[in-house]
Amino acid sequence: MPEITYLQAISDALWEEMERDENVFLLGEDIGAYGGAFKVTKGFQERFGPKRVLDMPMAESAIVGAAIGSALMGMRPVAEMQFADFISCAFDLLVNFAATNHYRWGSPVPIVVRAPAGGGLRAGPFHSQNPEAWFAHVPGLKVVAPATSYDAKGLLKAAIRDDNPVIYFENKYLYRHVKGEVPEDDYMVPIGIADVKREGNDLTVITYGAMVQESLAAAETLADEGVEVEVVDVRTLKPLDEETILNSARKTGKIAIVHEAYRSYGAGGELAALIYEDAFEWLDGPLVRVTAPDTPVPYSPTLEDAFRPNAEKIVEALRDLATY
Amino acid sequence: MPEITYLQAISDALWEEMERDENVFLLGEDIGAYGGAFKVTKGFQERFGPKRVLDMPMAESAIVGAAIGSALMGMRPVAEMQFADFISCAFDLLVNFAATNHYRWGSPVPIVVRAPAGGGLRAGPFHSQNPEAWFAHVPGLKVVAPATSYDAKGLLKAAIRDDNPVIYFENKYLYRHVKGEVPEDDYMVPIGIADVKREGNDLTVITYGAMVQESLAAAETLADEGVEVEVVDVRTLKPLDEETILNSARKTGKIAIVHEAYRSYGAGGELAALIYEDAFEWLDGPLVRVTAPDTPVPYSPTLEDAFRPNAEKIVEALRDLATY
Amino acid sequence: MNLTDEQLLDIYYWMRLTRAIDERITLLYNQGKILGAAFSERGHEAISVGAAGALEDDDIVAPMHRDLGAYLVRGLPAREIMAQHLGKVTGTSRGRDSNMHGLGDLSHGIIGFVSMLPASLPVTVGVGLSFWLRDEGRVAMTWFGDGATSTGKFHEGLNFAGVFKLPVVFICENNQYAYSTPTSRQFAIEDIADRAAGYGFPGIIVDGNDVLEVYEATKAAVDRARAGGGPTLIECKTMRMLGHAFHDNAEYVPDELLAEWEKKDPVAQYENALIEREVLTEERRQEIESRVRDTLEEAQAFAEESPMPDPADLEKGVYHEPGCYWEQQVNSD
Amino acid sequence: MNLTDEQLLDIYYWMRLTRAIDERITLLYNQGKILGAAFSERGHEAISVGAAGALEDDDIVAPMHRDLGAYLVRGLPAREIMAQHLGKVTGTSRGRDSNMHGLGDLSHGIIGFVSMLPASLPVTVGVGLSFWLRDEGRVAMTWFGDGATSTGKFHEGLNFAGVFKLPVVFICENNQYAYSTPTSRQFAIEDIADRAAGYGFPGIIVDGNDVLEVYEATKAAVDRARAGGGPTLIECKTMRMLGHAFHDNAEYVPDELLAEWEKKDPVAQYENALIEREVLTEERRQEIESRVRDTLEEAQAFAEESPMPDPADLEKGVYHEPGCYWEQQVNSD
Ligand SMILES: Cc1ncc(C[n+]2csc(CCOP(=O)(O)OP(=O)(O)O)c2C)c(N)n1
Ligand SMILES: Cc1ncc(C[n+]2csc(CCOP(=O)(O)OP(=O)(O)O)c2C)c(N)n1
Ligand SMILES: [Mg+2]
Ligand SMILES: [Mg+2]
Repeated sequence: MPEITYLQAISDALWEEMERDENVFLLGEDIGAYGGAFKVTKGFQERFGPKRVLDMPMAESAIVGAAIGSALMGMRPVAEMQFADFISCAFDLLVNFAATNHYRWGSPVPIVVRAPAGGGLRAGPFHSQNPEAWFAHVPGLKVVAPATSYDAKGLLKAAIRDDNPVIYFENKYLYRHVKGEVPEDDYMVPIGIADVKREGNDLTVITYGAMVQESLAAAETLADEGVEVEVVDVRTLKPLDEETILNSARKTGKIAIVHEAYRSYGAGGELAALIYEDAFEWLDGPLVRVTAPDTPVPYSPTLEDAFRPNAEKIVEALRDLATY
Repeated sequence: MPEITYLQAISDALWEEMERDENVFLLGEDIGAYGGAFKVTKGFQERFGPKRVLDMPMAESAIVGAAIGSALMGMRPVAEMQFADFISCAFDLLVNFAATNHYRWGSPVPIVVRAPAGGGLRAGPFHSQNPEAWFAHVPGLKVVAPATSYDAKGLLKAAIRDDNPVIYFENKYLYRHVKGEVPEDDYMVPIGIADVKREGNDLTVITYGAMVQESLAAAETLADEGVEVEVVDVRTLKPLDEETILNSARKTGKIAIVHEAYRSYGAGGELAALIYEDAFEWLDGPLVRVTAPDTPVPYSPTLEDAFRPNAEKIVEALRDLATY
Repeated sequence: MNLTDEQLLDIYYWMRLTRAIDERITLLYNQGKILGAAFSERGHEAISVGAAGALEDDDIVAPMHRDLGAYLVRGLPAREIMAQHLGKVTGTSRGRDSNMHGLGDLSHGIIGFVSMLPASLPVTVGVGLSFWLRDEGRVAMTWFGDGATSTGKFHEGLNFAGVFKLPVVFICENNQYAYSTPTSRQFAIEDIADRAAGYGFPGIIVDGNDVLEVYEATKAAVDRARAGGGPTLIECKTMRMLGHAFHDNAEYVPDELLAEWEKKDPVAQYENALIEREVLTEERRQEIESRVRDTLEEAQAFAEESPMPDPADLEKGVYHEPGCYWEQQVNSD
Repeated sequence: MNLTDEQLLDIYYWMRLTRAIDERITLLYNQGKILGAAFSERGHEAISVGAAGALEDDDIVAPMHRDLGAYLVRGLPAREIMAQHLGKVTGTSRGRDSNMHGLGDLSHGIIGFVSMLPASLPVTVGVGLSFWLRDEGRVAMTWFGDGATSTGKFHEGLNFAGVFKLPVVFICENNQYAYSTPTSRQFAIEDIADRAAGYGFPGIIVDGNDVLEVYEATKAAVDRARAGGGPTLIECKTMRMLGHAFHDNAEYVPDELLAEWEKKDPVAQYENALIEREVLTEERRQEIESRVRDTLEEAQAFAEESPMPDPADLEKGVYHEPGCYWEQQVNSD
């Protein structure tokens, strides 16, 4: 299997889906001739023409509205937010229109909104956010956040073929920092299925997105110290694969939850509640969360490094938990 | 002390704050001559004139933008969303501008956004939502959700005098269903302090907003059955009064979390995580959550009654927990 | 004007049916049979019927909360609308959404309404986009109020439709109030139609109480859109004759204003015109009236006899998947 | 035109200083000293300097990411801006925000910039609202690009300002591109100024490369706003001379277009005009140039010597309370 970057995996998924289904089209800002702010769609307009790779006015509600309307007509739009941060400008149509439509009158809204999220790139408070928790709280939306090239490609394909609105959080730090093997054949990673990225009997780390890599690195360190850490990559925040998470929690009894988003009322809360509800009798220690603190994402390297969780901080937390 | 409705308490707080400080002014849709969709500001324009009770165009981003700008100039705007549901239309300015401004360059943004939330009134998917979790996740915002006339008045006064942006979730069902004693003198309920609304040694219910009344009713029923339930009214979701919550959790060891909002990734998750982290050794049973399910708020009475948590459903859950 | 007499009478039928159902909804609300809120479109019949009437079957509409007539003209059964108001499982949204919200049914080319005004507008533009992308020769139409023109969605939608010259017709129902707010507090101009110039397409003004004028203007805009000429904004001047919703007695509206507009009642005006032109005979009038009554009574009876939704279905159909709640509904239709 | 020679030379100084700092920022970026993204305002100097120059000290501005000149004219020290670019604790935002974002300081009447374009616009309207409410005779001004005019915030802000006749001046910097998107993909009209008619106030077009034209037009708008005449939209036609941000080499911009606009360089043009009018002598030019150099070098040295923020301060100052992080900063100034 060829090794490709996370970015390439996303790009390939889009390309192959557009080849497969002429209803799939892309819309967003600067995605055409320019190929997108991160060059995910470079070369697409040459191949698929300007009508399937639409450069839009700078208006996120118009973009999401256009996606919803065309999806109702049977198309499969994939909308790009230039940065996940700007999804706040299309918030209303996503949470009120796209999310509720099927429940209210039965017409599916098969849209995918690609949201390049995450920090570590010195991009400051407005180009580094991780807003997945907002959307995971909304019935009717699906929310995914892949961590590897394999999952990025497979989940994007699944999202495009899903009949429901999917918010696809792709992590910008992973774009070029992660490479991985990807099958040459068409495949999908089913939405709603978590993945145990590393097995271990002593501790469980539950995580997703950019923090999967950091957690795996931390697990390596702990392995050297004789502690076997299981790393569960949630992959899909909504719907959540409760079984895989609970199985691991019951196996190790000691849980750390790791995410890049702000701590309070982040996705970690739901994961904690699930375990506290349904794996209580198996628990051997208190929950540990490793997350960003409750501050905007700061720009300066000294601040951002202190802000962003990483392998080192995870190691520290896991060591404490191991000795509990 | 006079007994007044929850709605009257809100109205009185606004009135008294406007009398106290000429920088306080109100802006929103139909709040002037009409007195607001719920008549909270009835008579205000006669007393304070059209410049302090501003009828705005139907444009929530303009309303919040106006609040932010005037707050930066030292005013104390209180913006009304006609329904909390429409706050999604002003989402970006709240989470990106108002929330981050002080952290980024030091100027406080003392705005209050009143958001009439909650269901039980057959108002359907777009006039019944409880979107507090979105905002509680955002560093820089404060989020309150009073349950009684006393707290409604005291928290609104505190919110108006706070130097930070405060989202004030007032529950529409409580408007006319709740009455309570309120001091005649000026008083505030400090933001960030929870309140034990009922003491008990057997179980703890942690809740806020409309579910406080339902939880207290449930606690009555359980008391008849010999189970003493402590009811902790969080009152402020952000910042959270961790100490009061943890004290109660440590005392009873058996926790139920109750809220009217959708279950997944709701505020209950953060409360659960907090307890699982910091009260783990005191826990005597699994977490129980009583919340709305993960569906839009349905209109029809049969559906909405099934959807919305109430005393009966809480009783059932507490009985299970008591026998654990 | 090249409508046949039968077409003119058809329009009359829809106007009458709309008015009759609207009045019945008013009555049911006053009897306490409709929970929550509900809206009257009294005075807007010419706009909803006239504009919807200018479309072909495979065009798409996204009406708002005062467009009962548009839903009816598009073929949404009166019984479903009535059942919807009573929260019954036989309502279009199966009791999940209320009154004029969520009356969506693509088999009639209708997109259901969402409260956040005007959420339907950018979505309708998206529908138009799909028609343009596929070169289908279809047209998308949406309705919205004077208040809705103050929102960002209005602007983003019209601007984008202009840039791509999409086949969309925008019907603005300027009824002089948004809830209690008069247009003078909503915009600093006289005519919303003037804004179209800022988006690069025509904006026109019509008498919103004259169904034939609405029809003609819309038909021209629809034809132009279908031919690739791009969008049109049509401002229909009218007056909201009752409160914002039934709970609102609209004290803030001057009596004289209502009296003045009462004289221009769109249904009565049209009836008189048809009588004058001798298109509407007393016989035809009675025949139409009895069809209207039959439909109305049947709709109400159906709605009242229909069951409430089963609470066991509460959590079904949030997501679409094969065999889901809504697929079962469609199959059982 | 009633500017004195000294005023004209002042404007020249700001133009030169803006250009010099902008070029230095470009250099520092290319040397890898600026992390993340950064923006050049090359070609926009006449707009940022000319418009800001038309205000009084107690007026308020909310510039955007290409308005270095406006920040400088308002008195924000060059050293703070330079330190901001290097992420230093001495930057305006204390290392918390980046490049032209978050350069807010109310002691200079400046509101810090937020990425979500044009977030500053409705906020500036709110500032204007407070001036109107308190009848203060002050004016609020904000700048935004051609791309920003497609957003809902543009519309909601202008509409509301129009309804209340607020003392706000809107400066649109039409530099023909929004990132890679040409204006033809952004709106279906020629001139954004035309949209003002839809909001009930004047819209005018100026040559955005002519600082005196920008100044004059803005001054007139500011005077009108101050006198209670309401808002003005000023569209400044110009060209973005470099990429969107430094990482963008702007291949999508035709070379001829750049060549054409290079001839209209606002700084060179103004310099030549002043020389021709014999306001700018060679002596004065050199004197100004040396002031510019001194400021620039001092700013860079200050920035480079300044420390990075202390990570221990990471969580401080999210909320305002007595004695908080930011109050300490202000007191230590
Ligand atoms: C975004 C948004 N804000 C507020 C409301 C509450 N609201 C419902 S209808 C209405 C007035 C609408 O006026 P208009 O658009 O003129 O339509 P009309 O009801 O007059 O037909 C308001 C303010 C809403 N539905 N959506
Ligand atoms: C709401 C929003 N969407 C997308 C972006 C990403 N973005 C940053 S600048 C820019 C182009 C802005 O163009 P314009 O308004 O013309 O200003 P210019 O950069 O040309 O001066 C875009 C798309 C943004 N900042 N805000
Ligand atoms: Mg109206
Ligand atoms: Mg531009």
